[in-house]
Amino acid sequence: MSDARNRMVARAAREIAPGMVVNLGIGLPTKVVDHLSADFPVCLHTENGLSGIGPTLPPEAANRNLIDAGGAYVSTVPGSAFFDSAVSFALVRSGRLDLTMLGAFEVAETGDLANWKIPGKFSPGAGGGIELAQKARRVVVLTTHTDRAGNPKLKSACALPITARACVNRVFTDLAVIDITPAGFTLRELAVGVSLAEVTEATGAALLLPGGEIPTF
Amino acid sequence: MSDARNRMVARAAREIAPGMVVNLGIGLPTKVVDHLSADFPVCLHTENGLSGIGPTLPPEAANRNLIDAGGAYVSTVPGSAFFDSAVSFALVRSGRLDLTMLGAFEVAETGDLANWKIPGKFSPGAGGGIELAQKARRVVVLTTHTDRAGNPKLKSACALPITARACVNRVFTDLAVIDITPAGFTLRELAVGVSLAEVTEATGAALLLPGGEIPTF
Amino acid sequence: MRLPDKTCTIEDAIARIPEGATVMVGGFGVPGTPFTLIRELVRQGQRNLTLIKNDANERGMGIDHLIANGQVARLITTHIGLNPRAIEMLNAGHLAVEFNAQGILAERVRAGGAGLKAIVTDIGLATELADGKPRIEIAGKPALVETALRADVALIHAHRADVFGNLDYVATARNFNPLMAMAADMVIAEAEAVMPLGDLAADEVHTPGPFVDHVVGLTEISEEYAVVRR
Amino acid sequence: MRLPDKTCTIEDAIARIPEGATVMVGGFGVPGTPFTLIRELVRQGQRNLTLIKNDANERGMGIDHLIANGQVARLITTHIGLNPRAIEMLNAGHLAVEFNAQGILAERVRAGGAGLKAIVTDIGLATELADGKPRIEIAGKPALVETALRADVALIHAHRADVFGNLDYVATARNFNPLMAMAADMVIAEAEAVMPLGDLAADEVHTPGPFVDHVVGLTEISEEYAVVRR
Repeated sequence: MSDARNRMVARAAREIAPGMVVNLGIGLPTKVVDHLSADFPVCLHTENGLSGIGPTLPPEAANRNLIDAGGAYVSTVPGSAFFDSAVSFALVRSGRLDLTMLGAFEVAETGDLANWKIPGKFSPGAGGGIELAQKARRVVVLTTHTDRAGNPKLKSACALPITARACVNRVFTDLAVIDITPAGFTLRELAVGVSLAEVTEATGAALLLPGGEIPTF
Repeated sequence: MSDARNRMVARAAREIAPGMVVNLGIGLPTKVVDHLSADFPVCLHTENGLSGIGPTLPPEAANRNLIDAGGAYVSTVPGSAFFDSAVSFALVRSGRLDLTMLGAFEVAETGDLANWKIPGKFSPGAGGGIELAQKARRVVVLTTHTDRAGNPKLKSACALPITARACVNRVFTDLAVIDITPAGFTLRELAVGVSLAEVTEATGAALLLPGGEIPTF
Repeated sequence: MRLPDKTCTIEDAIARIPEGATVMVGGFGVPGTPFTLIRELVRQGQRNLTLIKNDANERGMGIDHLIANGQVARLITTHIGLNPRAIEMLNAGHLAVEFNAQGILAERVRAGGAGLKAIVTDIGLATELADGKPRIEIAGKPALVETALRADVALIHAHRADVFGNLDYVATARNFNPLMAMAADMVIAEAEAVMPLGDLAADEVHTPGPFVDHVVGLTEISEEYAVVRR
Repeated sequence: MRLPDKTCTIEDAIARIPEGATVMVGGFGVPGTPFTLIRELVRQGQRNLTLIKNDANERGMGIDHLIANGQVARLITTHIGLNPRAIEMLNAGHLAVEFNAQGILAERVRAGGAGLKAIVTDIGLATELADGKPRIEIAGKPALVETALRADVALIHAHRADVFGNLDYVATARNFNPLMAMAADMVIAEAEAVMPLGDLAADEVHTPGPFVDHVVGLTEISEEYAVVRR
């Protein structure tokens, strides 16, 4: 992982408050677990039926019956519980999930999220993404600021099919930390060595600047 | 229990075919269990969360956490399972209950059942009765043929609030075994020593007689 | 990562219940009724409560204490036949009672716990319990829309709890407890034994800890749990 | 009273599945997928099946064998991203696929198992998954009516079974299995171990025996269960 991505993930990890129940989506969000200390009080949830995820295991130590929703071989911690898929999403939909960290194709300044379908190219189904985006108490996105072609992923409106409307609270990118506020994208932090002009340029919608100095991460 | 009632209960017990899942309602139906042998293959269900009810226990042998829906202290058998109230009625509503035996205030010739409410006199709530009556694959009623005042409980229509419509398949009384058929009440068997005239007199609707001799029980 | 500790004194847990709260109470008859939590709620005296419970216990037991103490404005239930006081108060207009078919009460609570808005069922269509409920057609047949139930607080009786709030239940004391333990904004569980993390096997947990807010260990078992000799 | 024995050969169990059947298949990825029952269904070759499964497994594993063998007309699922063959066949119009939000698929199956007609939810309201689904208002807000799913047959993978069909599951191999084990007219469970009555503790059963029709003991664990080294 590049330094910039690693910094983004490390910064996102600080988003987790003690005592939270947290679901880490497939991809970059999964890496957040490496930045949590062994005695940090948190409960990690995976939608295939486990509360209390422990460290990821190499194949030689893996349990063939114990994976996370991304298919990685994981472990338990003291106090873990297994449950069925209905109970797992009951937890998500009924407000017991304090935070989810998701990937994104596009985030709109309204908080709309598109992360499940690129018509004609990528249509594997939404899996559990819609419910995580729509029902976690706080939804944060981890994503590169632009796609591989350099196009902004933060836009005034999503062009791709929506996962959920007005769901994203905050976006962590390799360039910045940006909140979705009633007024739109609001810059909160800049990555070390990234200029305000760079972020503004890479963002496909207006970027509001709060008063005062902008912290770095 | 009177001889006549005991005969009725013994006859009703023969309604249980090997391999059935059966729910025995509160009151007379509960007594059916005394007529099942230890090696008869059957699964008794109680709606408060147990499949595989064993014999009723006296207080000195009772487990404070193990009752049936009527509050009797019961036991388990090898292979019993406990479950919550949602799973228990899932079993009832999804067609896994082969047979239920219920009490009745009134049974109509259409198979309508009234057994939960006497307006102004008895309104404790329906408990699990509606779902048992509406969803068991086969519903049989155990009841005295007439009420304490001598009025028929088998009628052309129920006057009391309905538990479920067109649900009863067969009625066992102290006088007779009567099926509900598309044509109405149809006499199948007579209690020993009971005359046809007696049953006809005690029944509040037309009683059809099939051809041939009527067996006794 | 370690799982947080949710143990709490009974006084502190019950003090979080406000006047006018909607409170789910586990139990079917005696088994699974959180007698000790109920006694503390009687002692603290919060009034104007809406209770959701399968039954009204018996006179002198469980939620009957709350009813007798005038703390209950409304009861959502399935059957109150074993509590003559509740029936008298219902008949006298001093207690509002909403009756449900038992399995439908279970599903409405579960739907609340599962974050659903309602369930659709044909149960009770022919009965007076259907009066006033919205009807829709499913596959051309009429059905009732039964809305989900949630509560401000759920009072749960568990066999064992670990300090994170993973719970198990024993025998027919399970009944409505696991459903209600998912369906309230604040879930308080009393447990006959409180274990360290790891002492409940992950495959044998009945209520996963993330649903539970406060764990109260019982130092003695209420005498209301004694086997009744009728 | 004793509980009846439901053990059965795999050939006899699978032979009860007719052409054109709707078949629920447990599992989320590898864990909980009934690989051995699926292999027998491939061998017997019933065609025109509608499958209901969380995912399409991976190429060369699980229900991919049924898809490759041309036995599957339709798939009701949540995510097929790990099976390129399924995606190709979907794009080529050779496999009809109905996508659901994952928890809504779980609830639709559970509703079928619970004898409900439908559930009502706000999940997916803003998405194309809502297209064509009936809407109703609950408390003044729009919601979708998601109909219950039932199947002719459910294929279940259990950790242990007793001869009456009480089942338990291990770790994340539980997933959709207990839900599907309630939602089919005929439930066939393969189990890694089949125990005598009484060897599964009544409090620790995950699927009660009355829901299960046939129990097939596995004599060996499918190599498809081996840990994948990516």
